[in-house]
Amino acid sequence: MNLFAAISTEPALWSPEWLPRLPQRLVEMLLGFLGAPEWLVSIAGFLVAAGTVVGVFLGGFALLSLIERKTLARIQNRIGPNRAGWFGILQPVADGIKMLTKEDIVPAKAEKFLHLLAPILIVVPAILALGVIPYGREWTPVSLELGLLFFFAVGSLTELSVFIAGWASGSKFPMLGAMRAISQMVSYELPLIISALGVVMVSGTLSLPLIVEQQGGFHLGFIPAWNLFTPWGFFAGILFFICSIAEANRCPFDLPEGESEIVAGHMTEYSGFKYALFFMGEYLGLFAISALGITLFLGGWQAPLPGLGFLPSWIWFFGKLAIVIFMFLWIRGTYPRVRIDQLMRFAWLCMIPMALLTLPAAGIWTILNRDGHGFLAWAITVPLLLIPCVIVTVIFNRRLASANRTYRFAE
Amino acid sequence: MSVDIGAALQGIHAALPAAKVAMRTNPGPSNQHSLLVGNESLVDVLRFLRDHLDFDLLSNVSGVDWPDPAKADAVAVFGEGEETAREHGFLEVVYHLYSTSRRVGPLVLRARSADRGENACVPSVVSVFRSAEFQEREIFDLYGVIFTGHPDLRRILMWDEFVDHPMRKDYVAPDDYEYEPTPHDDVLVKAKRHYPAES
Amino acid sequence: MAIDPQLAADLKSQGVHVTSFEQLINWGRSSSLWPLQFGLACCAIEMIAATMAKYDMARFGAEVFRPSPRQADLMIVAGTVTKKMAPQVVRLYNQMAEPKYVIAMGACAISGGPFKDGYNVLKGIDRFIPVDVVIPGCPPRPEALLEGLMTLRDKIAKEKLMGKHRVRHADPNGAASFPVPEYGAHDLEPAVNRDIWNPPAITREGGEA
Amino acid sequence: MKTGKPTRWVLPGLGLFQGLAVTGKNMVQSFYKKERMTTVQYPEERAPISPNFRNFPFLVYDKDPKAGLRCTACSICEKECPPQCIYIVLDRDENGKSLKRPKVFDIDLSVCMNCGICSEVCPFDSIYMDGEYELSTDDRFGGLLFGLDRLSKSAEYHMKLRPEQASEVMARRKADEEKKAAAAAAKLAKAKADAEAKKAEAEAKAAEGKGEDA
Amino acid sequence: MISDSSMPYSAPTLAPGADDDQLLHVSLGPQHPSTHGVFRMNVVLDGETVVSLKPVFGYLHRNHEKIAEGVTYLSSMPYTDRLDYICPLSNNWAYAHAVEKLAGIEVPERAEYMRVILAELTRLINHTAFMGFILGDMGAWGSALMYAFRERELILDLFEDLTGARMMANFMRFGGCRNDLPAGWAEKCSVLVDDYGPFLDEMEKFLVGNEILLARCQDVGQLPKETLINGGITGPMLRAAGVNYDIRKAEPYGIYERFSFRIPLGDKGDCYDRIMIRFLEMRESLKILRQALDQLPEGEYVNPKAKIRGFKPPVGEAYARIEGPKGELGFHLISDGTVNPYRYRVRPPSFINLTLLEDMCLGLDLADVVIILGSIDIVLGEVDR
Repeated sequence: MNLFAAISTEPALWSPEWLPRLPQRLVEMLLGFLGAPEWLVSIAGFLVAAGTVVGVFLGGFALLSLIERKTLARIQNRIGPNRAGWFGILQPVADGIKMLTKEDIVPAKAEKFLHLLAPILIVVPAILALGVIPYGREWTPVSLELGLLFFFAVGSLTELSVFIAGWASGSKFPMLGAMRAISQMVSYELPLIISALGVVMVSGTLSLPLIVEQQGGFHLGFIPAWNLFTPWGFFAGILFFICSIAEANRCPFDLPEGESEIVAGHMTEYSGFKYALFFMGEYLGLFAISALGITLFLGGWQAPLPGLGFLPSWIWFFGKLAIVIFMFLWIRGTYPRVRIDQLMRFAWLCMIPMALLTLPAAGIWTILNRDGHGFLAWAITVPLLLIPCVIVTVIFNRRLASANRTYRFAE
Repeated sequence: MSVDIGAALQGIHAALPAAKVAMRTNPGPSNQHSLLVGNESLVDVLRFLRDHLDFDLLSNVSGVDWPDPAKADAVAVFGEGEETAREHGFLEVVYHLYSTSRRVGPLVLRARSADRGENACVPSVVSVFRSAEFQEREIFDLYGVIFTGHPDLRRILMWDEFVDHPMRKDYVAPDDYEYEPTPHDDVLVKAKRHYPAES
Repeated sequence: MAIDPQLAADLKSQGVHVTSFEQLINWGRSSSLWPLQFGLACCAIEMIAATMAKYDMARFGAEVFRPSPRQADLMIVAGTVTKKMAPQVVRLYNQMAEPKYVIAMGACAISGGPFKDGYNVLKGIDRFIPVDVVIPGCPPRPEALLEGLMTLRDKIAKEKLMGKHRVRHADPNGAASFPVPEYGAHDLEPAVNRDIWNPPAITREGGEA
Repeated sequence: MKTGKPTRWVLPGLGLFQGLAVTGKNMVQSFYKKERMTTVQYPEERAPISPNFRNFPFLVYDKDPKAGLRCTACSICEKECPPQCIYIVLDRDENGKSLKRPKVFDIDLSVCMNCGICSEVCPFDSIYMDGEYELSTDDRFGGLLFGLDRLSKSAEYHMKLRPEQASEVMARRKADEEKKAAAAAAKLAKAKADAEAKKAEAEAKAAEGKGEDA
Repeated sequence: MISDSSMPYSAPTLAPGADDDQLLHVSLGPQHPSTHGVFRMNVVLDGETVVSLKPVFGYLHRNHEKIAEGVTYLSSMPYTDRLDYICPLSNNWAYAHAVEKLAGIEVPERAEYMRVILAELTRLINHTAFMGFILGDMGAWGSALMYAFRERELILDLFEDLTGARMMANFMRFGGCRNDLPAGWAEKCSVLVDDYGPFLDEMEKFLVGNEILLARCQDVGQLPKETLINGGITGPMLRAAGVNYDIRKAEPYGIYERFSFRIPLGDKGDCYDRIMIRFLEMRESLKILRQALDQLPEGEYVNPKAKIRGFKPPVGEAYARIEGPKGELGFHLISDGTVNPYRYRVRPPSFINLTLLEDMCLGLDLADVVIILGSIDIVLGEVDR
């Protein structure tokens, strides 16, 4: 099993660092105590570890569905759900009960099997993807050597399931939504992966825990050595963030379900629990892509300032996750949606070239830094990356100038 | 600014001598007199007004139902002239024209169908003014005026299977006045029909 | 299934919350009424106003306006239902998944209201689909809509899901969809659904207007 | 897209950041600024509603709900009501003589359009618009047909609801009543005077007669 | 000058039978999130490009005209509220204006000022709500709409105080208004007018510079101005294309001559111009409001000679129009001397502004159709009546 990286050290059971893995350890110890064979112990361990992640993120999903409503409400000067339980904390429970007890309608024209398969397919990859993320120093549920590859491989399944959902519904609006989803996927997977490639080049590994480990330490004693704080990483991080919005189908790139145009897109014909699964899959996907972004660019579970290492590392991870997710919500509360052709043009003419440019920058950065030419690395990569910025700014401003309107006034 | 209707009439007569156009005085205080245009020259007159007198905005097209010519006489939109001696009712279409450049209006034009039955025809002016497109469809739908030459004369407000023309004065609405706690007049009559035991 | 209310109250006073399965489901349903994003006329503006900052229907968990009927629980018929629109409304209702509730908001949706004499106006949406709560007003204030929503919540909280007197949607024999009227030559065919529309006969003393 | 010469240079995405700033400001301020958190938590708190707010009509009575009803069943409101949602039956005694009060006064709230024309045309200060709006019900037939019992409300209620209007009406009615009373008193006085004059005349006549007799 | 050939009646649609199965026939509405009510469009899509678009009306046809011909003149007043239900007071004014023209009724000065104030407040409401709705059409999650309605509530509080209803005012009467301003109303209104400028600044910051909005709205849905005039388009849509035609200036009604204000004119007439013109119009409205509130005279609020009951205008006809927030709102009345109008016709701006919808949308995306429809700013109560 050389696929699994061997980075685990023997645990100290009482350490808060180990808290999330406590159930797994307990089960393993129990089975070991009972004299179960080793393969059974490790399989049970994996299952429990996966169960922990699923449990945490299902709880997170419930919480996020409430927090999203509350945050949007605050942005809009309202209060938001506050009647079900204290501060509306039971609102997700109520939603869940309602969804569970709601009738499941399968349209007559639908492909029955695929109609059922799609919502399952959207949740499973998201959970699988969540399994390879290092949440804490000692907490990587499934530590794969090729974790990043695995993530992208299962991550692209979501779009497939969106397409299945649209096609299986046998109706027009879902079909339009599905077509939009596919074209969006093709356009945004590319810059997403390319912008992540820089990290791979610098770290020299596809293992997510190792990528995080390499981002430890601080420059000048207080700037964290995260990939975000390098010239190429800053760029790649921003590109990654934009692409992840598109990957997670969030506003302003929520075209597959653009409700003002195509009703609810691929979800139009889903009701009851299947719809809840879509909902869940979307949020889990959001968690997964944000978690990956944190891992790649924001130093994963690394503390943001020196001297804060006494807190368990997974707290930092989830803190960062909260901030990133809040950005998603904030953006959702602010922007209108873009049009499909603009989305594509943006991806192919802006995102992909910029992402490609981060690769040589990352390469130069690595080589020069390895040879100890830190200053030179800055001096070369920064201009290299600024050139496209200047070009974009010039093009943008010229277009903006033509977009500027003057209005006459008649007395 | 109100329009100089006499000048418009003279202009039409000068340019289109064959056109049958007559003035109708409005008895009310609004001072909006109108021109009654013969159906055969309606489109030409409107085109002339648009192209040469700058009446470029056809603001409004109304349909009016006159089932009783005597009533029309009484209301006196019938003026002097040949049309007073009608025997049966007719449908009328009223056009309100404005000029956006000269800022005058409204110039009121009227056209009349021969009767309210099969010959309820008025030429369509869509070829001159696009703004008449939906309004003519509406008048067709609600009054049954057949606009000859309209490119897409279908019902617009009611559904396609509907056969009546509900804005006509003699239209009888379907009777579904079943639960009417506060009925009056014809509603009372209809409601009573549903409670025969009580009447 | 049922819990002795006295016992429940006693336990509650000691910090033990007892609830039956039925109550839990009803609580879930009543606390998470997602309306169909669907406005007909003037009342729709007040419905929008009720979801806006000043009234904030979201407090009751009812701000998630779903554009697709499949995911909606509540149909707020906000505005005049015309005869041309009625088949669509019934179709939308049929497309909604059970349990589904209907609020008739405003005079027009209840009875045709001020426009009831119109030839194209349906005299009340309850001629074709069952209405749970009616809110009079033309248009009702947003507060009135919230109050109607609470009336509906109370109604849902009292729903019986089992036994002889269970509600329509819990009854396997209960109708989930209703016949969609068709456009006729003069009126809708049929003009009313006799299965659900049974107005009381009005007897008047005097009878004069 | 054609391009032009920029007059001032901006960073791409500046407009987007401005948008974020506006929403962010609104979110932060919603925690401490009154005008950024306008929600009134309805069932517990209520936004102040103008005394002029009108919803559905009600009938005013003075003192006694039955005898004090100001309505005379004149049917003006019934005729003027645009959606025709008022139904009045005049009460008559056994001889068929009008008692000038309604026997039936129904308003169908499921039709009423809150226009207020009934209260505008009423010459007897009898019908006014109520501010009550919490009327939702699941009983569409019984719950929305308001008869006299639910429509009649006291003059004090009116006073509480719309102090300005009610006090003006009260003052006018009082003046009218005083006028009427004065007129009645005058009439009475006149009648008395007449009677006295007659009496005096009669007495004089009698005296005359007596005198004649004598 | 427009020649006939430059205006094909029906925009190019697909040839019948030609690769029809490649095309997607979609019916948007009548229940659709962005049709602003119960409007329906039968759209034929090639991919996502519109090749044909036929509007279907009538889902809110509630027989306003027929009902009005059966009731008295006054009884139609509350029904006019329900035409364009976002701005009832403009409708009130248009109808009162038409009846006053029909019957030759004078309006006292104070009432004219009150009408101007109410109409301009209504314009503010309409245009503010428009900003929110069009952002919603573009897919924003309602923040703009919430801010718009936050301010709308403040204006509605004023309306409620004055007219007794939040929306359905039923306030204007033939020859004036129903009641006088309550004590302190003008001061409250004055405060609101002062506070509205900062709100508009905020909205402008929120929307106008937004690159997504620029990309979505610019060069979408423009038509030459001759076509627009010929199609009967009025209101902000026409002015966005650069036609200087505002009835407040072109044919001043009421007392608009007394105020100094300007008419903003656009150039291209695309959706972006339509949004901006409405922004600028709101600022001009604020100017009018400020002047009107400062000059508000004392006096009668209704012509004492005007009758409420038994009103019978003389025989005749009249067509009168005002510049409603959505365009030219006209009423055509024919009186036969009885208490009921013989013919009562509304010239609805929203309805006629839809005439050129198909021409604007052809060749664009489905997503653009939604924005174009939003930028026309229709209200179904008025479209179908």
